[in-house]
Amino acid sequence: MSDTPYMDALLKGPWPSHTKELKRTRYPIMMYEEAMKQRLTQWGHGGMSSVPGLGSGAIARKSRRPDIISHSHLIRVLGNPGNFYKTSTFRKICEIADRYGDGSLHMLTTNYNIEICGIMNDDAMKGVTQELNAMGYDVGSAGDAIRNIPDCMGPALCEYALVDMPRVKHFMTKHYIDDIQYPRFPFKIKTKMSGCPNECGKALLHGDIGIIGVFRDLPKVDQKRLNQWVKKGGNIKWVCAHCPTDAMKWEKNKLKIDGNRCIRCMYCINRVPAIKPGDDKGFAITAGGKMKGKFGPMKGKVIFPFIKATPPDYKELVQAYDKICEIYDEHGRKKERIGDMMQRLGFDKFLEWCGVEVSTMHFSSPRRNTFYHWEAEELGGVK
Amino acid sequence: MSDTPYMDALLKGPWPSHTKELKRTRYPIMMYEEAMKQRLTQWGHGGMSSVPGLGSGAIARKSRRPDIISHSHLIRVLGNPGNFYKTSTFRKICEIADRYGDGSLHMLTTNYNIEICGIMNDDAMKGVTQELNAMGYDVGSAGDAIRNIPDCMGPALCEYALVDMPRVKHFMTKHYIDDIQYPRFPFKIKTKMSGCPNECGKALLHGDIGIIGVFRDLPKVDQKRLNQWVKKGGNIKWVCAHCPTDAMKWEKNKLKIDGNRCIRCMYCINRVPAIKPGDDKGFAITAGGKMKGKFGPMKGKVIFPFIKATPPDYKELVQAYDKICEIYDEHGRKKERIGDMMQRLGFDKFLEWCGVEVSTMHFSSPRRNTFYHWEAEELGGVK
Amino acid sequence: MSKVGGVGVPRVEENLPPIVLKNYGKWDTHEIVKPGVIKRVSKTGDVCHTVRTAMPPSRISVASMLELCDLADKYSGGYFRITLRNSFEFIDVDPKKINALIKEVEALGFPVGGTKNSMHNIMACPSWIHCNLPATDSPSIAKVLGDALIKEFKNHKLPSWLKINIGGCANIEEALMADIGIIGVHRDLPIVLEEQIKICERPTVIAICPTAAIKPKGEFSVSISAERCIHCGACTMHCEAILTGDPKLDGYAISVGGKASNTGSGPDLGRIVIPYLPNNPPKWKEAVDAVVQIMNAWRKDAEPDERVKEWINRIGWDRFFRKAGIKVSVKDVDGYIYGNEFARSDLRFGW
Amino acid sequence: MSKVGGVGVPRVEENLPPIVLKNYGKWDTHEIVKPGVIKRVSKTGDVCHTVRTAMPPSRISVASMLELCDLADKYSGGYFRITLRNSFEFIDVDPKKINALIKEVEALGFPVGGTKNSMHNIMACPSWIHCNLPATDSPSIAKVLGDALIKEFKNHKLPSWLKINIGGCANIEEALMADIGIIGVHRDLPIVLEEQIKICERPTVIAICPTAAIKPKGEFSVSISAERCIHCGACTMHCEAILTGDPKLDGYAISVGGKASNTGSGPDLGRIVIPYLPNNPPKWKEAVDAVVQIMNAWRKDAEPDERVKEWINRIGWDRFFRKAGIKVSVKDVDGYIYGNEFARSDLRFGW
Ligand code: SRM
Ligand code: SRM
Ligand code: SRM
Ligand code: SRM
Ligand code: SF4
Ligand code: SF4
Ligand code: SF4
Ligand code: SF4
Ligand code: SF4
Ligand code: SF4
Ligand code: SF4
Ligand code: SF4
Repeated sequence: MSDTPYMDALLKGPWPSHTKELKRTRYPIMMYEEAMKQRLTQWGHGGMSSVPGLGSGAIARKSRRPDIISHSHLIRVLGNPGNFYKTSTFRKICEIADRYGDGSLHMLTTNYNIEICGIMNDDAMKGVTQELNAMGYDVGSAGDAIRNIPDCMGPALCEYALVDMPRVKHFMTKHYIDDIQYPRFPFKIKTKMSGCPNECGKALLHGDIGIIGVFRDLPKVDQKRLNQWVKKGGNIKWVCAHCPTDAMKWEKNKLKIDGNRCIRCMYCINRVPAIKPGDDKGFAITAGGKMKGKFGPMKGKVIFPFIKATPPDYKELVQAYDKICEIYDEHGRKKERIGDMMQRLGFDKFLEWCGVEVSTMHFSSPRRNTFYHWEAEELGGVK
Repeated sequence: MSDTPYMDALLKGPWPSHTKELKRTRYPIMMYEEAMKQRLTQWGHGGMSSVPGLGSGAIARKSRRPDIISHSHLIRVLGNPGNFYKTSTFRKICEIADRYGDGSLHMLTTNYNIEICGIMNDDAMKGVTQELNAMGYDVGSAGDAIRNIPDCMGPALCEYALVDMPRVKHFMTKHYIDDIQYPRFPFKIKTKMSGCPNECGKALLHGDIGIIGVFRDLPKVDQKRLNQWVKKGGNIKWVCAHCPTDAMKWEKNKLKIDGNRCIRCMYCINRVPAIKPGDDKGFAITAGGKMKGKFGPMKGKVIFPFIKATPPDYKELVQAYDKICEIYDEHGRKKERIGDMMQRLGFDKFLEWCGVEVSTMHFSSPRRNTFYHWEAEELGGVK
Repeated sequence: MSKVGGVGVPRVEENLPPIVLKNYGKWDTHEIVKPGVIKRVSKTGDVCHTVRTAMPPSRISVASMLELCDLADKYSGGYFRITLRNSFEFIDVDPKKINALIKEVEALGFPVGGTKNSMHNIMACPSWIHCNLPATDSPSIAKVLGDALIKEFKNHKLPSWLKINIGGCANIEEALMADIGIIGVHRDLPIVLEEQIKICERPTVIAICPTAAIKPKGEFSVSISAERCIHCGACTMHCEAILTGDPKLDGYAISVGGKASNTGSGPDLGRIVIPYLPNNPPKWKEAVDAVVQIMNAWRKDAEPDERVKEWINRIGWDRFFRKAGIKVSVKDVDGYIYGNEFARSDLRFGW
Repeated sequence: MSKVGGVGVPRVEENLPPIVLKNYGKWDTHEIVKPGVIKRVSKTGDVCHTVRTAMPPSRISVASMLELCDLADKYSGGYFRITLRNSFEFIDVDPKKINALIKEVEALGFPVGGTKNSMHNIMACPSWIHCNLPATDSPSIAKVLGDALIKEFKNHKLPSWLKINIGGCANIEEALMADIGIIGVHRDLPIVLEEQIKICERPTVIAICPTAAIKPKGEFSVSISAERCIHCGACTMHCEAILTGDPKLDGYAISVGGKASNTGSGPDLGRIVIPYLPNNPPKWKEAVDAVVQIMNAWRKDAEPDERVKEWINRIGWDRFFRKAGIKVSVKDVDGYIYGNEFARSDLRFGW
């Protein structure tokens, strides 16, 4: 009889099997088998391991089963812009992973890093990093630092892209590489980016900071192309009926989009090739998405609804990003995420500190209480 | 020149003038004139005044302007069921008000009492009360007590009434008269009642306890009558288009209401005489509506979505009402309203204590965190 | 010893006009004959006409009530109602005498109207007439608004009804339940009267402050933190030695979109769209302008039968502020408790 | 001394297939040719075919990655992508060779599909493979779900797409952003290892607990209140001397209705509809049953193009629970922070 009946049970079936994968590596499979048998993880406490000379990049993991293995660390390789890879370089990463680690990879993490797993030797960390550096790759994304700044494929492959996220990712990673590699914040900062409000990057929902491409003018309609599409069977009436704000009117073979109703939701654009986003494109910046902490799961909140920013320095983007980080640096409590800090300080105060001019874009509804805090100035000098 | 220019400015114009009214009484008009002039109330601290022998019923009011008047108390007369009055008894109330007070009335308060205003003599309180008692009227509705329990006109005059609120009001007032007249709770308890979900009594929104008539089966359609109505110009298509859940289909001169969609909102019933509420009628009980306190303005929350209760003892209604009051009595902090207490204790806990079987009727959405509190039993004996 | 209390309220039957008693629970349809006049038809075939008038805000004299009683005796068999918005209703008026009644009651100063798609009676608390807590004066604001909007009260020309409620301070939530509401707003830091504070229940006062702005000071007194205070007035309410109210700073806020009914998008409290306007008696020009401005935007843009809340729901807050011509400021953002609920968590911008 | 770090990431151009580089920013339309195969057309007239496969949950061997690289060399010019759901994509495959590629890659154990109205690749965290915090095991649940739903992965027969994410504990919010999510749930009271607690940062641990369940005990240790603990695991995360995890009590919850996109009713986190199911490896029958049950209810009842969230929005929670055949319990009621936001404040019941 096999000594891994649980893992074996998961070898079969059409879905890719992780137990098959683990068995192709030097991963200590009895750690996983025992976990399934006992219904309890066999791994012990984790934490940051250090890459000598660097603040962040590795995760340490102790074992609760020294009889199987004592520990098993991993290193996080920052994912590529747009998550494009070429086999020639990637094979080298595989080679490094096999040489320094147990031959298993996490491909990719939910923050879109490559994890090189099963590193037993602390010194190996530096070797891995230097070899990666030589290839133009880098490590990071652990500890109380800015984590990897993942993006969607954007204009590289997507017709909807409003901003050039893969290049923004490259820029941001270079620009903030110190804050990525040397933890200095109250807790982690996760940035997520999407090229448009379709939000393949889920940036608003779970970015401590979210960066999303948006447009401000109306969707553009190519009426001729639209008529051709309709002739070929395109169901424009269905699309009109499903516009969330009833902004679309299809009359006399012409589509009108009501600027007083449209909320730039992307729905029609996603469905009709003849409808394209407008030309007034920019970035929206959100903050405070996260799952845990005092106030539990929170969506991000809109901080900068629309900024223009262009290469090479993406000045306005960096300013906005810096602002949020600075406030967090100054006011965040230890192990308090940005969202919880915002809730504790008050969203109004947070917006003021960000220096934004408040608009309706900042709220889903105005407040329902008159419990304003009036500043001393506003009180006419009363202390 | 008049010594009340502000009040005089408000004498003119087509809207009924309160300054005209005040001038027809012995109310100390300079108190009001001065307030407008100085833009600050001239009245001082208030509180409960006592009707000798009773716990509640009067509001004391000091003045900040002893040069004008020293104080001015008022007494709250519990409003009539359905707020119907007959002149013969009401004239007596006027006579009492004129004799004991300054001849001004608050008609009605937002909690639907009659206030007899401008009582200067503490002993008068008892006299007023006894004279009212003799007419079948009573006082109360002040202090940390159950306040007046106002209702809508209900079946007395309204075609939509699902339950008989004027009679419920009479019953509840009698049943709880001790708790109305002898304050014993952490803070006030305001009950509001509406005969149907049209909510003329705004019971859910601002009742510490709300009691509302509801029905559970579907609206009833009299197809013949409906067709007549349509023939006379009734716009059934408009109504169908505005049903909030798109539950209505008008086809082949027949109206179908989809039981899988209808949410018993009353909209169609309000607009079409041929559509009437269903037959399965009962009471919904809500709790926690209020404006001030720690958590600010709060809507009430559904506690008992549907109970049947019938005269003479309205057993299930009294049980539900008692339950909420008991929990408040036991767990409320001093000057903490029911809504704030619910929020502090946890809505889940509150529902459990109320002994209700939780259903979807209790939430607008299930929770979005897994931060459950598991009881010791549920933990399998772990302490 | 003569007992007091313990009586309760009269049975409903004691105060019902005969036709109401007879048709109790049998009403079938109603119709607004004209503004202020409601005709109800029973399944028995009986018909009952009601005539509704506005009432003076907050206080009325016994003299006027007696005059109204006289008219009730003359026109409605000695019965009347006060509605849940404090309108006065003559019940079961002979249809032939309705016009005569209207003439007489309006001559007394009580306009008839406030039904259906009109402005209804305005609710207002006592404020400066009798209360120690007000930041503004509801009755006089109600009066000037009533004067300004009397046409709407006597017409059915609004998209739906318009209910305006006014509260002199943040205690009362009537305003938040109205289509348009006005709420008194304090801005001053409460003053502690050192000499009187001894008599107060310090622990209660400290506990009642929602932001923990009140801290013990010395053996008896308390201090109030300007940085934490949100001017809610709770301390003043519960302690005679703490005073709130400042002639130069007191004012009021405007809310929109309250609704109690379960139709449409269902019940909700209103939202505050103008955080502060200054007190300016006796004309209260700012209040009148604000209400008229919002009402006109709604009237112009709403679909038939669309209440203020449903209108805003349809167009969104982005457009509400633009159409109503109201400036947005950081004061619209709830930083207190509901920051999460009310912050914007989507990119569905209505530029 | 040789420097480490400070490098950043490669420029995007370095890893783009030539056709992608050439048409960067010029893509005009796309079309799903068949499940797993996306055809993109550029304004230049260029056409690019992508073939997408599922990936094993959480870990993959270097050996398998190299095999995939071999296929990428053979079929897509040596380029590939990993999507934001960790699908593997061959970019710019010659349309004539697509079938051959599919045959080869599926032979390696990587099924092709997961586009459009199919189930997409399943996201799962490492859990029992490598983490110390899990309450359940995401990878093996992902595997059995994938096996059970492989037909849906390879078809476009669902009303809209179905995205399933799994997190081994409450740390990760992927689950709440999925159409159907699975979240590990701890129920045990954390155990304090008295001997090790000395080394910990007591103030941090005490401060991190969201319900103030952790109190100082003695000079170094802490005690945890069973009455207050909500089993969030934060203490375990931040203190080596506090352990969470119990083989008999650990399990998982099921959420529905997460959505990131701004279309329809816009983005929102999912809601938890089944508070707890027990861990039952290696078949995880309860998880498969629950997901299939919800999926089938949605499939049967949804309108075309309607995601789970929009479906629930349309029918309401009353009917969701009924149609999905899920029992309601008090555990569905948020008593923690959002009590106000999530409690029912209307009478619009869908009996
Ligand atoms: C007399 C009164 C009840 C009472 O016991 O005093 C009453 C009486 C009627 N209400 Fe009401 N409502 C009364 C206050 C209210 C209130 C409370 C308020 O205004 O402060 C509400 C809740 C308002 C809200 O939603 O914010 C209220 C929400 C309704 C509704 C639901 C409207 C909606 O938006 O869906 C209806 C149904 C309708 O009008 O279609 C309704 C319908 C009616 C009907 C048609 C019922 C009937 O068949 O008699 C009555 C005549 C309405 C009219 O004025 O044209 N009544 N009604 C109150 C008159 C107040 C006044 O003086 O103007
Ligand atoms: C007369 C009335 C206003 C009106 O326009 O009708 C009124 C008048 C006063 N209210 Fe009120 N309240 C009145 C309805 C309300 C309502 C509305 C309601 O009942 O539907 C509310 C908001 C609903 C709520 O309860 O949340 C309300 C919330 C308050 C509060 C705040 C309570 C709190 O939760 O903190 C106070 C302060 C207090 O009780 O400590 C208060 C206190 C007062 C006092 C007694 C001021 C004081 O403490 O000295 C006012 C007396 C004014 C005077 O001398 O003439 N009043 N008060 C209403 C009498 C109701 C009755 O007959 O029982
Ligand atoms: C490849 C990928 C981006 C990447 O950089 O990796 C991608 C690619 C595309 N997305 Fe996406 N989306 C990708 C993850 C997402 C996600 C995130 C997720 O699934 O975890 C979302 C947010 C999901 C959500 O709302 O919960 C997402 C929301 C969308 C939407 C909005 C859908 C909606 O409900 O309104 C569209 C537009 C559409 O499909 O109509 C879209 C459309 C597209 C298009 C059609 C864009 C294009 O023209 O190429 C791509 C093909 C879709 C397909 O799979 O059929 N993509 N897309 C991701 C593929 C994941 C996968 O392996 O399945
Ligand atoms: C690998 C990864 C899961 C995956 O399936 O991909 C992961 C794995 C771990 N996470 Fe995570 N998290 C990962 C994405 C996330 C996400 C999702 C995301 O980034 O979009 C979240 C939720 C989003 C958020 O941040 O709110 C997440 C919230 C956490 C938390 C809770 C943080 C908090 O706010 O309290 C912890 C605990 C901590 O950091 O103290 C945590 C901690 C951990 C640790 C390091 C456990 C520990 O503290 O010992 C896990 C290591 C497992 C291992 O040894 O293999 N992980 N973690 C992801 C790596 C991301 C990366 O490459 O940077
Ligand atoms: S987020 Fe927008 S730009 Fe980015 S891949 Fe998705 S649809 Fe394309
Ligand atoms: S972008 Fe959205 S809101 Fe605007 S017209 Fe298109 S579908 Fe309607
Ligand atoms: S709440 Fe209902 S029953 Fe009562 S008066 Fe209003 S419509 Fe009639
Ligand atoms: S009661 Fe409301 S939800 Fe039901 S059919 Fe009528 S309008 Fe529609
Ligand atoms: S609302 Fe405020 S100002 Fe008006 S009566 Fe009540 S406590 Fe006084
Ligand atoms: S006004 Fe309110 S917030 Fe300010 S000190 Fe008094 S109780 Fe506290
Ligand atoms: S979600 Fe929880 S169990 Fe899964 S890797 Fe992250 S910390 Fe570990
Ligand atoms: S599990 Fe969470 S709630 Fe329980 S003691 Fe630890 S930190 Fe506190």
